[in-house]
Amino acid sequence: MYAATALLLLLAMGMTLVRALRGPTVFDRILAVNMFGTSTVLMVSVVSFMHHVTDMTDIALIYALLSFTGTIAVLRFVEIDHERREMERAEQEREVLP
Amino acid sequence: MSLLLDVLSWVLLLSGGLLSIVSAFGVLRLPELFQRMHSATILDTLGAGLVLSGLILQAGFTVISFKLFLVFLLLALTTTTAAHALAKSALADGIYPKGIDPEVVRAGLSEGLPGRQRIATDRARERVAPPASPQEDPPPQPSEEGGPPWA
Amino acid sequence: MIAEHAIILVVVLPLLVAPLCVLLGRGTLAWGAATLAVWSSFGLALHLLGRVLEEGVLRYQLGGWAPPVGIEYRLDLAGALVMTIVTAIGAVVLPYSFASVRREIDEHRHAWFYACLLLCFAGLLGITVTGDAFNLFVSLEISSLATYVLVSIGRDRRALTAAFRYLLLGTVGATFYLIGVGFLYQMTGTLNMEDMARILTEARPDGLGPVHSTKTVRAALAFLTVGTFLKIALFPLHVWLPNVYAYAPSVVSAFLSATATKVAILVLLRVFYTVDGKATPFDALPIADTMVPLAIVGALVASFVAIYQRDVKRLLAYSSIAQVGYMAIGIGLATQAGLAASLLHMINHAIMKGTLFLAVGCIVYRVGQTRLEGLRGVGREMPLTSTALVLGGLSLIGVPLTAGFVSKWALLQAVLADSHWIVAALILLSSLLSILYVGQVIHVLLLRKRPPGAAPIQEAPLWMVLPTLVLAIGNLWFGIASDQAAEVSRQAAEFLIREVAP
Amino acid sequence: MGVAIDIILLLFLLSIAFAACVTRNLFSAAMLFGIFSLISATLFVVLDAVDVAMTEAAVGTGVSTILILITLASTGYRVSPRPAGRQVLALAVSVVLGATMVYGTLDMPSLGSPDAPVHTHPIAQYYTEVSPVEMGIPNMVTPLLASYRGYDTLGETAVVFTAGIGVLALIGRRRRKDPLPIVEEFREGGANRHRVLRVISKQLIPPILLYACYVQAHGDFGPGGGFQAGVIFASGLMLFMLLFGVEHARRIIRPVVLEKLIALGLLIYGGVGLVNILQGGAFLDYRTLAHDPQHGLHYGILTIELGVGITVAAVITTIIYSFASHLRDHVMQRTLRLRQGADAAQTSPESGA
Repeated sequence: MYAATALLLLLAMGMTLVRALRGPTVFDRILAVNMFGTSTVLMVSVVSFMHHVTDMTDIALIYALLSFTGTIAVLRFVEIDHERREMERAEQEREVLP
Repeated sequence: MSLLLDVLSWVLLLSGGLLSIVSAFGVLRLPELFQRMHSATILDTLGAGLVLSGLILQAGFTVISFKLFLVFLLLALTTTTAAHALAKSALADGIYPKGIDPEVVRAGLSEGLPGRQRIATDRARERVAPPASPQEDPPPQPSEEGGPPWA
Repeated sequence: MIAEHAIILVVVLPLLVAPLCVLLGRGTLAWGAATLAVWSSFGLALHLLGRVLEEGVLRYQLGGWAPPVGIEYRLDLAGALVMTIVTAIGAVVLPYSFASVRREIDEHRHAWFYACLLLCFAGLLGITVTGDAFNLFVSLEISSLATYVLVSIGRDRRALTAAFRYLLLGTVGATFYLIGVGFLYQMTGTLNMEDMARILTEARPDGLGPVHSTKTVRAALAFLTVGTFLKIALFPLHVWLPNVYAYAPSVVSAFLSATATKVAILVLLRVFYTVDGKATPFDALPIADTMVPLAIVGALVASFVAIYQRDVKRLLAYSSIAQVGYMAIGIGLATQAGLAASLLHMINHAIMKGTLFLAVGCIVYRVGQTRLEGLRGVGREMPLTSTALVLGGLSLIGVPLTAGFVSKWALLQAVLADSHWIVAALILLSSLLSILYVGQVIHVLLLRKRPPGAAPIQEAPLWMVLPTLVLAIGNLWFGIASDQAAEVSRQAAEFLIREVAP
Repeated sequence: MGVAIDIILLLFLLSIAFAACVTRNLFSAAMLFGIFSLISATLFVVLDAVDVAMTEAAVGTGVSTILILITLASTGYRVSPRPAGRQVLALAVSVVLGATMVYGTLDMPSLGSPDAPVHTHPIAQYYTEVSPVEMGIPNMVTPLLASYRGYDTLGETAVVFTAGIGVLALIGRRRRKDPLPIVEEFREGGANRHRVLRVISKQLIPPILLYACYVQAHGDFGPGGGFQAGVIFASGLMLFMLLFGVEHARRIIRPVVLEKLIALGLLIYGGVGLVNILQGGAFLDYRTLAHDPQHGLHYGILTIELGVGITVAAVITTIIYSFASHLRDHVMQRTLRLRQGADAAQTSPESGA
């Protein structure tokens, strides 16, 4: 039963992966990575029951904590990049104008 | 009793797995970002909840169950918050849901917020070009309240 | 107690004084602590060398766990020899560094600089003394990482790109080494070098000949060899070296050129002899057939390129590549005489390159640059420095009565004993080329006149000149009283080779 | 079934690696690395390498992605195409490398084979059978890392230490005599536009730090130990930095303190070894620390894990602080320049007239 669930999750991970590869916008990728993180957490928990090594729930916990940090970081840097592009555009405008 | 629990947990696990497929399929096939986000939340909350509660039933009343519950709690908190931030960033970046007038979204975005917390682009524009410029033929200025022309 | 634990203290003292330097925070205090640590390491190393000569291989069980369960420190004569070179160079360089570092590195970075210097030092020593293949990798990482920092810590922006390139190639080299060790571990189940060597000659469990004839072990050897070649800077894997030596701070150039490649050569010897000795790697892989031609081509090309360098430090860097070529020839011959000549050249090259880079550092201290045009006539106004420079240069060429002559002569003899006439001729040719590039430097420094109106120059401060002169006199000493060094390197080579013969 | 999962995961890895090589957008490459690490950690879990999986989880998902992103934010996201000749050379080198590795695996014992030398060598039995009795520690990995091969771990801690010092030496910010004028918008840094995010995520920081302490102390019984704990602790501080800005984070734990902590951790580790020597044992022989050797081992392992944890946490925090401060200064200077440019553009016609 665990194996069946694991396979279903793997299939879901595969589809998410395709979305992460295809984009098209940065936000699609972030969404896909975030969702991939969630499925990994589930996958790790399921596999830990499958192998009867229940220590691994610790790893699932770490993932749940840290993949969130990763997502926020990505969002922050998307914003920074956005502002940077705006600034570059402004610089160019200024060079054209005078 | 134990058989009942087993069957119940299997049902939960499998339905969780199936939901994850549905959710991933949506993320893969739906046409635009906000619809995909909607689909992704299915896994983030319901799918994760089902799978984890299936596992909790298997583990019984142990530390493992507590940890799994923590995982669920964290996922429920973080994924939703992340989704909120993601949507907000996407809107600020100029990506709008289909079939909705951008003007409406923009008005909604900048209306509800105090001046200091307006969205990224407004601020970036202001920062670059300070408002009061007494020049002839100034560059297209964003007006304070109405929002800048989106490039 | 100190005698009992000397073999570990020699490495751990500098390793632990490094964080102490950071805690002290002030440049002068850090310098003092570093100097004390390095000098005590030097003392311990001399003590250890004496004991190895008397008692043979020294062993130490880290954590009290008997190998192969735990890590073993195992010091043979070759290791003790390289350890003495490294600590001696360190002991000379540190007094020198006080003034030089103040001139070349921003003040708030001094404590970090000394910490990294100590880490590099400790890492290099760890390589010489370890008997564990993975522990060797760890030490290699410590020294490499510290080296990247040391190279880029100065004010020269070009050093950053040089260090980055070195970082990439050095990491590739270290990774190759790690892959090789991983493969060997797969086939032997142990990381202890002696244990590996023993298992490699055993029959495989499936009854298909000895373990060392498997494809896995061969691939492992190939990875280990190529990875180490990168660290040695053997032609054509030398591309990282010239810029690193040219743009690093003077102290760092001197220390690295005199120690880092030597230790890397020791790694190669460990791979060839200690780990895989009984399996005779020279039969399993075409090592000799590739190494000697590569080395001799490298020596020629590097000497040739050195002639055209307009920057003294770059010139010396290319000469280092050529000299590494000589050492590689000796190893590639796979004879005891060749190996002994390589080890001897290792000692002598450390001394002469140390002298030269320290002398150039003195010039940098006063003149602030290393381009040949800017150095016209500078030597006349810095008599002591230029004496050292000339001595080092003569030794580099291999003029009789200098250290360089002794080892080159030994190498030629070893080559001729195997009747490789062409190789011998090419070595001579490369030495002729070295006359050209050394002559060029001496010509510019001493025979040309200072441009009119140039500001007068003083001799470098005493604490920089003195260490330089000590090394310069070392060139003469090892050239005249050469028997002792030759004897030690002969014994070391004999020991390594004897490990091969069961 | 396990094999099927292995193969699917490996296929994922392969496709991601390929995509990361092909893409011209470094930002998406960075995100792909994030997924790559997620998958490889899952693979470690499937292979039962719990401690490795934990390390990968702690480092790969958070810290390394963020470092790459900060770097990209201060350099730019696009790569220019390389000349074709170089690409051919790189391809040739990779092919030869791959071929050698495949050649090397031909004679290797198959995965998990009980006849493999790794399992038949006496030390394998020692580690699996004698060690739990000798040490009294259920998690087999911890005594291996912390005691049998504790010297390697000391070396690795020194490597981490070197990395921290290196970053400080190269981009560590000097205390300026004339600090940059602060642009008003940057005074409150971090995710100040995301109020919901701030309020919710703030609640997560204490649990993360607490969990790091749990992992630190729990290494004897489950996966974990100083290294993982250090990374998790640093990730908690990093979350704070992302939410409230690097300047605020620097006021919470000052960089000078971090610098000293980096050194302190390594000194604690090495100090244990020196104490062992003073008590008449070999370097890092913890059995000398107490009358009962097993107690000594426990004390020793706990202490050195603490040292590792302190150094790792301090180094990672230092690295991220330095990178983030660098980025912040970069952006601020750029904004200032832009403003000065705007002022100049305003004043220049007047001066001309």
